[in-house]
Amino acid sequence: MLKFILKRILIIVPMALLVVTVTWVLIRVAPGNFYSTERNLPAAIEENIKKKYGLDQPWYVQYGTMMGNILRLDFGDSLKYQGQSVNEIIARHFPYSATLGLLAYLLALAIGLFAGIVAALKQNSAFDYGTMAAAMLGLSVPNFVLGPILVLFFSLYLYWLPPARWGGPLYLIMPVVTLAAIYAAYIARLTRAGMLEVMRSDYIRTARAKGLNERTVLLKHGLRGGIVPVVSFTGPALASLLAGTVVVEKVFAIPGLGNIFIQSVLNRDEPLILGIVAFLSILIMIANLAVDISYGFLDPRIRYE
Amino acid sequence: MSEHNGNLLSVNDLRTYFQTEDGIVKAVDGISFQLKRGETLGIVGESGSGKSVANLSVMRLIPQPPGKIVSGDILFDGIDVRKLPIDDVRKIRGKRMAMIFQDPMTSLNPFLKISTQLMEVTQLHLGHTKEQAYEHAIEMLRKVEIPAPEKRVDGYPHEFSGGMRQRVMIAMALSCEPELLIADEPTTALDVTIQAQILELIKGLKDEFGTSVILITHDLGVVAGMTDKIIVMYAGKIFEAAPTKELFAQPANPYTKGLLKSVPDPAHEHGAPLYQIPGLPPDVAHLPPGCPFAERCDRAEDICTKEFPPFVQINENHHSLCHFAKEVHAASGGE
Amino acid sequence: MRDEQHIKEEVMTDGPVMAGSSLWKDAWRRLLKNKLAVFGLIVITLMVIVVGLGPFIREYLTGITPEYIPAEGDKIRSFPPSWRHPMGTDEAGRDLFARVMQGGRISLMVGIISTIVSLIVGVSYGAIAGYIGGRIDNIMMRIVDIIYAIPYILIVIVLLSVFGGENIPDWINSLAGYFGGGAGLNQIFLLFFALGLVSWLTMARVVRGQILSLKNEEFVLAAKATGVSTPAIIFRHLVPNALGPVIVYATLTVPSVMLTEAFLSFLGLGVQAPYASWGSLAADGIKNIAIFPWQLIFPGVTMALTLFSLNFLGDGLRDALDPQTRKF
Amino acid sequence: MTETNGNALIKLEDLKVYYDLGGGGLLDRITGGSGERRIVKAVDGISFDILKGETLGLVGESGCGKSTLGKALLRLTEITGGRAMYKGSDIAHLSGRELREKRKDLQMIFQDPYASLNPRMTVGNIIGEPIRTFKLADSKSAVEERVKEVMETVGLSRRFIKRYPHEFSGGQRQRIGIARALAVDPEFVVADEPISALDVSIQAQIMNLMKELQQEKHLTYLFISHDLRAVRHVSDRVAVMYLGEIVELAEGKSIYEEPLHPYSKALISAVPVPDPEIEEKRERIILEGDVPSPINPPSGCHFHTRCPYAIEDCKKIEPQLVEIKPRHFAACIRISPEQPRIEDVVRE
Repeated sequence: MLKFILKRILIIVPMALLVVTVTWVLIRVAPGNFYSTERNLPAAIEENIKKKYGLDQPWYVQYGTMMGNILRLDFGDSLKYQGQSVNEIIARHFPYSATLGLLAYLLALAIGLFAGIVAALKQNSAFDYGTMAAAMLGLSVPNFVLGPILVLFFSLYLYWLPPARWGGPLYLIMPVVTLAAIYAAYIARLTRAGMLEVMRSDYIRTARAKGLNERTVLLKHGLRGGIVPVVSFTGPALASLLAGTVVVEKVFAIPGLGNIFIQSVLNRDEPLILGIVAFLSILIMIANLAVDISYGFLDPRIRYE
Repeated sequence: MSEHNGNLLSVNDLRTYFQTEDGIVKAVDGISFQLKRGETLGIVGESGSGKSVANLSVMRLIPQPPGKIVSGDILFDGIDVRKLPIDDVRKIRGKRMAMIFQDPMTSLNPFLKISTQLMEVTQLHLGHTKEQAYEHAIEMLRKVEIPAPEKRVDGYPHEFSGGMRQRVMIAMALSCEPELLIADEPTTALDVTIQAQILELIKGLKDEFGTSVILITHDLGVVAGMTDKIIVMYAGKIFEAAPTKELFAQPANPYTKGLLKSVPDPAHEHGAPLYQIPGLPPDVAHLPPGCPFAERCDRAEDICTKEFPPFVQINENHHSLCHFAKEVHAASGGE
Repeated sequence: MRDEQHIKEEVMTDGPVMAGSSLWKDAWRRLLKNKLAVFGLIVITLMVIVVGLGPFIREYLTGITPEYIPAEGDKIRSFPPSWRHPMGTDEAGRDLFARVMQGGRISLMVGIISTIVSLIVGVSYGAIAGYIGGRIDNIMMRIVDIIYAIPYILIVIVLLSVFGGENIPDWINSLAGYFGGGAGLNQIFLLFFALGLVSWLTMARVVRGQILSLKNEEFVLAAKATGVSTPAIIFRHLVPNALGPVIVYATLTVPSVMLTEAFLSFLGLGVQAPYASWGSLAADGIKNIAIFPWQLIFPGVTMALTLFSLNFLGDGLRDALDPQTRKF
Repeated sequence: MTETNGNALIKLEDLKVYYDLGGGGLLDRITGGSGERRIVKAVDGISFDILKGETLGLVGESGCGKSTLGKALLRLTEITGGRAMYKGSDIAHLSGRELREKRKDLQMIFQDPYASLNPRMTVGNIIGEPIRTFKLADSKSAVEERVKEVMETVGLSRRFIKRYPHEFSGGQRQRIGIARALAVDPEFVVADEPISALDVSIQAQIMNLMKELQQEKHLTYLFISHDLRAVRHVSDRVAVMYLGEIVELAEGKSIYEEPLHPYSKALISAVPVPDPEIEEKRERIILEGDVPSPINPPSGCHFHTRCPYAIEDCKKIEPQLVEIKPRHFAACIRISPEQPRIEDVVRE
């Protein structure tokens, strides 16, 4: 087990470097750069700036410098936000996204698992149909439509909740719900399908033949197998939630990492892009590793070698 | 209650139907049989003959929908299991009647330890404490001859081979010393040498616990050495029922005869073609009005395709579903 | 005992009762039994008809075009729904119903064209990786992993900026030409391909998984044993059998691509005026949500209804093609 | 080693098929792995001949390597070592093109009549494919005519040509599988558990059909099965396999009546006979334990862990296949032509 984790962690580093490399190539391939999108600078000044950032060097020197910096976990300063290091920017904005994402994750998991299990238990009941219709709706309403509609209703008509920005717990409710909706819907559907699949299996029949009641059969014998597909979904989901969902941050004016990332891409703010991409890719890979490890706890048949 | 004529289990006119896209499948259609205490009954049939469904019905384990026990009495020690509320059925299941299944690879829960799976039965039915149940689990594993049971009890199913898993299944089924054990093709998924081990084990434990056994199989060889009496099923019906020796010595049904003859016999001379039952097993969703076997029967006459055959009594314990049961019986006596 | 000849005849005449010809017909029959899937199918069909023919009919009946602007002079031109404007009008006073129908064309085209692109790329990539297997498969799938880890927005933006403006490939321009052409439309077609090029990853994984499990099936071994060549094994035996999940996944890709386009439009990266998509219309509507909620609600709901139907259809197809449910 | 006969159609010489399960890589060692490669010796040095026109039965329990051996004969799995000669050419070393040509003569019938037919192809296409591949008919209608002929040969109505596999029952599907194998008029057919997935009443049909076709078309079969009764019935000679090795090889009759190897004895005695009289009387040899894993087979004689007659030497010496009686070979160090019955050996 430890060996397996070690192995996977060892792989994360070269993978992340590869991701950064590809990203770097993508940025360089695209015509134009930070300066051409920013403003028309006098040629002399642009030369100076280029010198300062080493942009006058041949590409392989630049690439080498960049990789060297990254290996020292130093992404340099943002081009757009003068005087701020990329690390500072990430450290400042990530907590918003993380709080939002984590809460949404827990909410989605709670709602999704509960709804999915009950729906499977009462297959073909009104509850089942209702939940699955709601889940389908959750999958079909884009969150930039859902968010504003919530705002419209709860803030502008009812005056119950603040419409935007970051403040007390009340400020979190609508963004978290908006963010969680699609994941909750997905988890509910996966859970239901997984449970129904498992409940058809032979060992469930064995459990019933032992005289166990249906609750025990479901919760003790069915659940673990039933939620395996959910677990494999939650890894990438957690990573993308934590990375901050751009739309929700934009709709609710939350200064999260997602917004910063979009801005950095639009600004061609190379150090910032590379920093965030490296950070996110490592986050995604760690989340996937966490999923694989939790498989081991869930399913004793999986052995890590 | 009294001893109900010595019958532990008495099934009368059981009908279990399934609703499918193809229409109603009469998986079990009016079967009756009795089982005395300590007796072993073999149920033989090919796939789709209804042998498993019949026994799942006895355990009330038919998935509903699409299945439904349409009619019949299932008297277990005088209790009508069919009419019993499901909560009361659960009190009998696993305690007084237990079941083991064909595929030991999928019948044990891969996510739970062997100990957990064994312990929950006795905790539920015998009110064992955790410690008692754990001890009992080890004891049961020892009874089914699993080496080093103290260690293996904490293992997971995937750490056991197929034969060992079937032993665990048997240990689990016999944990509460049930009066009835239903073994549904317990050795089909196993190799011959392992099959011999498991059959021997069931035989031994049956004597030790005094359990009545229903052994379901498609292999006539398996039931020959294991059972007191045999039911042969075809297309949801009982085609023949007789004491084991009599059934093999003097079958009264062309289907049974065909089955017996089509098994390659070691004494059989090499080179000669084997007897074969022609045609295909019937589609149970669309049975003809007459005898379901008529199309494949070498004894069939006009009446067979038109009229459903009677269940003829040959002697006290021997019945056969055939228009010509008596003739077939007489004919096979001379062979 | 009957003689051999007779026995043979028995088998030969004893035809199976099961009717029907191909598995596809079987699946179609199952699909039609699924009420929700049929609902989805009907809504999608209606949507395509309305979006395709609606603008012409509406212009003919009422003279209202997407560009139509009501009387000058009023400061506020965004009217709530009325008989004349069943979905109200937008900021500039343009008829929202006409705009939604027009936007629907772009949105549906985004969904379909991008999905076709992702199908072509994903199926060939996945099939090659899965069939060749071994080290090459490993490298190809690591590449997919890496692309997964790069935020797709970055890729779309790069694709749009590298190939945008003057650099749009000729074949995209000529393809757009069939639909009217013009610089704006060319850019939209570029968006289709950019979206397709970021959404093939899962398709590749699905196809690879299918091929991996299929290539060990006995019928493939049987084909090999009868001397069938490798390309024939891939195209006659493997691909047709992987088609079920591919179709299901493609049906589910359509709504997800439409959502992505809407999201990009919301960020100002997708469809731009004078063109509109449901996403860009909804994005415009959000700005005025407090005063003119219908500007968000109508495009939003229309889009949600479409996605809803597509998801139901995809679900129904999955059930219809899933061999698991095939066994009774 | 075993009899060398001029009539041999297939000649195996020390055939080996190993599977590499990996392990022992660089990353494995860095992270503290054992550094050992795990290798399954599925077929571990097998030599025998298959004579023209005969049926050689191959029995053994699951995991003993019998299916792998069958596939290796047709190079459907890569051969690790040794030779598999077919009419003088070594199948193990044929190039891709030569191999494909040979496939016309070497065919296979599969175990699972459900998995071995492509569900998306019609019966006509399934049977017609090899005919087209080897260009045995020049026009579309000629192919179809040939397909129909083959279908009738195996007892399927020609009306079914446009149907799909799922419309047939197990026995009919197996007939389709047989038709596909016979469509190219092969010389040698490997039948890999052709009846084990079928109902009892259908098994006899398929066995009879295979025999009939053998006589008609002068086929040579390798009949693989775990069912001793069936193997005995259809085979001229029978080979018993245990953990990648042949432990006994003899004529069907003699192997059944007087098995020499302790494993064959146990195997035969384990098969239940459909006769209560016999069942009551007979002494069963019940083997202890399971078949050991082929990844790390026991040393010496692979069977010594379960053998009731094992002695210390059995753990050390790898027994060779020896002609104990005329045309009856066994691999056991405790028996010899002088002392063929192991029971007698023990008694001494």
